[in-house]
Amino acid sequence: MHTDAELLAKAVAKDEARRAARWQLRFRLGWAALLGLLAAFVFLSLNVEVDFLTRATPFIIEGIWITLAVSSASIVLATLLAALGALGRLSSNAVVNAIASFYVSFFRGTPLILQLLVWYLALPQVGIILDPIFCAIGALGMNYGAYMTEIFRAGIQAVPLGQREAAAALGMSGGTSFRRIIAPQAFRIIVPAIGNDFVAMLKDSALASTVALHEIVWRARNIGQKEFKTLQTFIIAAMIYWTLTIVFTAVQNRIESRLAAGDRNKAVKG
Amino acid sequence: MHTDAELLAKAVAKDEARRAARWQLRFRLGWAALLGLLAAFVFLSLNVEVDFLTRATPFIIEGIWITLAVSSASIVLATLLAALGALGRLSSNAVVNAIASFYVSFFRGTPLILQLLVWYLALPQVGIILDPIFCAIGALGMNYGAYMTEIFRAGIQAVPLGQREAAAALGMSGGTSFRRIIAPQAFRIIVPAIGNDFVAMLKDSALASTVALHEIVWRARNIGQKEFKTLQTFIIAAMIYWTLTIVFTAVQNRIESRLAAGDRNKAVKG
Amino acid sequence: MSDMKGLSTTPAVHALHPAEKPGVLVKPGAEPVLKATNITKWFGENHVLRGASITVWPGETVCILGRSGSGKSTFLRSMNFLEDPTDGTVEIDGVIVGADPFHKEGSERQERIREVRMRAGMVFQEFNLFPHLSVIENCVEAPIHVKGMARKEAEAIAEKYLAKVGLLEKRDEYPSRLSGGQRQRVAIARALTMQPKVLLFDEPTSALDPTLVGEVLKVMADLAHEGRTMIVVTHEMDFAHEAADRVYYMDKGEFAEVGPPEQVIDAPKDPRTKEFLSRFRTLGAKK
Amino acid sequence: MSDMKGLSTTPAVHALHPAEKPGVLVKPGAEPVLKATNITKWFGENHVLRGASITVWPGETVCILGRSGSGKSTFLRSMNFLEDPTDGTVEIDGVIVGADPFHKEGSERQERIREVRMRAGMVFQEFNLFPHLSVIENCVEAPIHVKGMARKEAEAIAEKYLAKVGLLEKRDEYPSRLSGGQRQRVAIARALTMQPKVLLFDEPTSALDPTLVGEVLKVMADLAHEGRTMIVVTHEMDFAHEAADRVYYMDKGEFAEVGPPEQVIDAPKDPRTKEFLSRFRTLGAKK
Amino acid sequence: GGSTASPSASAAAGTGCEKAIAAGEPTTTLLGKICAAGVIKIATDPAYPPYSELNASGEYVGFDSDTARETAKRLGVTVEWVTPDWAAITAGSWAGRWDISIGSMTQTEERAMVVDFLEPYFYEAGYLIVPTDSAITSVADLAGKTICAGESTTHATWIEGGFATSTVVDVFNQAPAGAVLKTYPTDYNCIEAYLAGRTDDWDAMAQSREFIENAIANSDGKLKFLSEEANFAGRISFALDKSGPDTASAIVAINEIIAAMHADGTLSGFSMTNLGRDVTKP
Ligand SMILES: Nc1ncnc2c1ncn2[C@@H]1O[C@H](COP(=O)(O)OP(=O)(O)OP(=O)(O)O)[C@@H](O)[C@H]1O
Ligand SMILES: Nc1ncnc2c1ncn2[C@@H]1O[C@H](COP(=O)(O)OP(=O)(O)OP(=O)(O)O)[C@@H](O)[C@H]1O
Ligand SMILES: [Mg+2]
Ligand SMILES: [Mg+2]
Repeated sequence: MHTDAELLAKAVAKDEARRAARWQLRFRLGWAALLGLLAAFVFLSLNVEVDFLTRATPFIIEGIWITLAVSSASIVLATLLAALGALGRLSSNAVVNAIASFYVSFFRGTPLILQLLVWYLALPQVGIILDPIFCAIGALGMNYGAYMTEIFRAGIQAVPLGQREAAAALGMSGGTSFRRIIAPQAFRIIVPAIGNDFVAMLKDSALASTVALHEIVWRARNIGQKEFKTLQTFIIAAMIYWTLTIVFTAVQNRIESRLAAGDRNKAVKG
Repeated sequence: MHTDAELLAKAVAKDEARRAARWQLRFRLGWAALLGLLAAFVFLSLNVEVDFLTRATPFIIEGIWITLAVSSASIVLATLLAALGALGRLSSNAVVNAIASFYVSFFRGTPLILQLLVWYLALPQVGIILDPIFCAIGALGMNYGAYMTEIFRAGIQAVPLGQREAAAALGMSGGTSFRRIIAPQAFRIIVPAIGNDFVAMLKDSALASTVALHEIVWRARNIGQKEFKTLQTFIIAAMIYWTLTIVFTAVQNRIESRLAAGDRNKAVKG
Repeated sequence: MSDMKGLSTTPAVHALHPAEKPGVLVKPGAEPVLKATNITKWFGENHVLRGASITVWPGETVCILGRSGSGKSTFLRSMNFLEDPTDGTVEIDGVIVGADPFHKEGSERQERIREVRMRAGMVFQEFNLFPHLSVIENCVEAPIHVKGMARKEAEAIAEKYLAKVGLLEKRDEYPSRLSGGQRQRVAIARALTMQPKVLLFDEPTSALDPTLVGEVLKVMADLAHEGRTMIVVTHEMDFAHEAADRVYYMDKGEFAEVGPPEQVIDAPKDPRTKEFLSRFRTLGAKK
Repeated sequence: MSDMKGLSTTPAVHALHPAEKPGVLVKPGAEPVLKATNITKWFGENHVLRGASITVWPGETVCILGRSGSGKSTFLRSMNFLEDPTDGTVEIDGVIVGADPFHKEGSERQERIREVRMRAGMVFQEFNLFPHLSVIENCVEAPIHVKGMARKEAEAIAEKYLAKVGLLEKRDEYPSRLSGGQRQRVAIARALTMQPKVLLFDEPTSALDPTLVGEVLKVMADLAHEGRTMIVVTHEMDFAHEAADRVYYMDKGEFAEVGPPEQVIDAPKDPRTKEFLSRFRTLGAKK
Repeated sequence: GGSTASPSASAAAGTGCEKAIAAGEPTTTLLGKICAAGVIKIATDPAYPPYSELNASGEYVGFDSDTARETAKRLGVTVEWVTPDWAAITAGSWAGRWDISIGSMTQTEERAMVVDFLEPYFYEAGYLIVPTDSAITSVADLAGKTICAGESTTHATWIEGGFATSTVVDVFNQAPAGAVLKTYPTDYNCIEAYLAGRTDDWDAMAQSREFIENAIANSDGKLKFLSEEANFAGRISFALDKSGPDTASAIVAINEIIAAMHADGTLSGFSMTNLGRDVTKP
């Protein structure tokens, strides 16, 4: 038997669920309509040539592997550099701090394309000759590392002072406290930023076409240009990037929610 | 007459000041040394031709005005779009929310260069022919607007719930509460992000060179290419961007600290 | 939605609790200014309020006691619909708003909720002053932008109440430069500037440094003594004892005991109230 | 730096306050376990501690009272050098560390500070549990990574103290799923697991919901009664009264009055103590 | 040539490298380096048909590509293609990223300060393309009008009135008086902008005959040659990096191969197959 109150609660819950479902439906229909509009714009006004696209698409899609390889390696490098950079920026040693600050300022302050050309063409003149793919990874990694340094620093500083004090009060040295208490907490703050940067990097890795890496944009340009159809091939490229972005954003969300679940961090009032 | 304790305090303060000054000095010397190293690398290994540079530099520098004009107009547009976008993303209306969400997904998910080409080459095919400078502003503004939408949304959500509740409890409507209570507080959270994005945009505005705007990179490329010296002219461009970045970062810091001072927000324990 | 018929809230008849009698300051024959009837709230599966009712006459101060999680805040926040109840009706100063769990009513109900809110000033545990506005601006914001009052008039009223809470000289200060006790007093002045019929307090001293609690309680006691109508959720037994006309003890979303403070606090009858008061006093307020 | 000679801290001789006498639980002839001498702290121009001294014998519980901003926290935090004093000396269990305002000493002093910290467990107002570690991990982190204890041994000790604070069954829970009172009890167990000579408490119940204060005070009272050495900064007069061997009243960075609780709390002599206690009681603890 | 078919080394009739090695070429020179590696890294533009193009099966085809392959064969080394952007090529100081550029590069005095040009392997003339409905009928009509070209191309230089004193470029027609140059990163962008509907973008565009023919073919009848008369003719050459290893012996050896390819009709043959006409004579 149910009390009246329980019946009401059930009815309300059901009504809420129905309302939420209707909202979701309307939201999805909205998206679908906009996608349709976009497709209509592309197909109707850009005189898209279907047979050309069927020729070009597989060629462009192959570039995904280079794009992914360069982006993955670069994000790893950037993460390592950002960790070092953040430690440097937080260091009480003036010279270490100056080096980190210079690194951040220089690599954030100058265009990525120049940095790439320096890796590709200037470094060899002092005897450092790297494969183009390593140039791309180096340039992207150093550049993003500089941006991420500030994010890492903010993440470390976002760990409440009380945590540091509790660690110190327990006799932990600065290093132990950082490794065991601060870094793991900062990490959770930082993960979303790393994910965002990876997604952004997918697109910035297109610059690697300058140094003859046959990634997505290189392929789109080269197959489109001959027939004056780069607009069409770039739209294919854009769709590829958009798909990659959506996929990796979903992966990122999954990772974040798993991290959160790992905490069993559902707060309880008390 | 001073007590012993006061003399000690004075001595400690003096010692601290001396220590801080020494730290600053070491920090600056570190920077200077790194700048020197960088200059040495550029001059010794890149066979820089000074007379070429004296010819090229003034030509490249003139591009600053277009860079600044495009970036300024774009950041204004992006800010407006981000405000609308954030409202849309926070809207309880499913369709409005879908539009905002689509906007963010599409413009974050595809490369800026493609978006620019759509403005420049695709819109004319439906009869909308815009000046290159407006294409650049439109593309940069829409693209950054999408990224900033998420920042604005986070900023609005970062205003404590208690503020909304206090406003509601006073009888304010949703609109009044947003305009008078939430928005001004969100604004302070958002300002640093707008500043960062403006600095990033300075560099991304270089993409406008593809649609023949004579900004810094266009000029560097054009004067360098003829003589196969773009590595050198790009280094000039990099120095200009670096300088602009440092200047605008300083301006941004000034604005932020003035905003903070405007609050007279020096917290007092209580 | 025909299957929900009979479940939804036909305005229940408001019934007085036997112990609900007008307090000593209430003018004889006065009608209640606030009547909350059968307030029920579900958070999902969680039955937080189980049909609690309250009656407050003009000039009364009533206190709500109860342990953490018993639903005191949810009940108080239902009075001005910061929390939308699943069932029940609230009437303040003649404005009646019923629960609307199926969202059948439209903007007209929203309007009535705003009318209720203008009649019910609220003071929060966390103060919730507007940090970007000075003290005086905090106070006049709503009178000007909600009531459409002239700035001059609003400032005059605000200054009167700032003087009452002893903070007129902080008129142009910003909240961040005030102590916790001062902030809460400004929050009280802000609520008063709207000239509400009822003041709702949700643990107004719980976020304060113990040494600052006194100054806020003093202001509240003054308000109570001068005949403001107030509902106060609090853990300050001494305040309840001294200032309340009536005390409500909430347990699991119901009022387990209602009566004058001398009875509910000093000689509780209900075993739940007894247990609460005994626990509460171990070491915490032993003397 | 010759101009600072004579200013710097030649370790001042530790002098007992006339009212500092070993408490009843102290073994006769026992030496003090903690001696803080002439602790002085400047924050810039702000003279926060003006040469405060304290002596604590093994097994004693002492309470520090005082109004907000008087320097209680700064003093307590100087005991384990979370705040580095401008002048003065701290000796805990034979380890002596003096102020070093001119940073003349090096890593050897840092080592001694860590020795002091291992001997002085601290419990903070805001708990400061490590949110990414479970309850048991919170407790064994320092024994393992600071003392180099084996995990097994550390867990055995931790479990003993978790049982003492009544939270053994929350062993594998994460802090975010505990109530405030439970968190603070875990924080106490964490401090105990390091087996310190002295426990330092900085307003351990101020951040708690009033209904949860009791459970923490109870644990603390138990610790006091079983002969733990404790220094407790608190506003809980009843706890101080019941558990303290000695009470110190701090005013503007100095101990204005020292003595047994019956004297300092019930019959204060110093006008500042008198005023504080009277203010503190208005409405707040009237009965 | 069938040199790869004859593994036996015969110094007199052998490949360029065999000869060089026989003559004791040190491995520090460009030629020595190439020969020692057995590989020549050739920079080319893979999207410039019919000169060079990466086809669907991943092969480089076109006049430049054929010429490059044949040159490598006669040197006795294998080809490694490098496809940098024009941005990387024009940065200067190739840093050994590629040994030689075989990518339809026209000799100019400015470029010659940075790279060593070899003897021309073909000659290219600049022409003008105009919209089919254009009122412009002669170069003179373009006075004060906008002419589009790729950034830093010889065509752009001609529009700006350059080459007046050049000894490597033959000017037949002076650029129209007061012509305004409009440039895009590549020549293709000029056509793309016009075909996209930006019909006011330019009044004429300057490029080579093959480029223009390709553009007209893709323009749906919207574009036409202004006239059959060339504006200027340039010498198209391989280029070597001056800042790299010593190029002197490479210049000699490769020039020898170019001369032989001219003489034995190889280049003419490549030209006829890829372009349908012979561009290898001045
Ligand atoms: N927004 C919400 N969503 C879900 N559950 C909630 C929400 N707000 C409150 N609750 C739950 O409702 C119950 C009553 O909460 P409420 O805050 O009203 O208690 P309270 O008596 O005010 O307690 P306290 O003394 O701690 O303030 C609790 O179990 C709480 O977890
Ligand atoms: N890090 C700091 N920098 C500057 N001033 C400080 C700092 N910490 C404390 N103070 C100042 O020192 C004085 C004493 O502060 P302290 O926190 O020790 O007081 P307290 O007695 O613990 O007060 P409460 O009861 O509020 O905790 C105050 O004036 C405070 O503003
Ligand atoms: Mg509550
Ligand atoms: Mg304190």
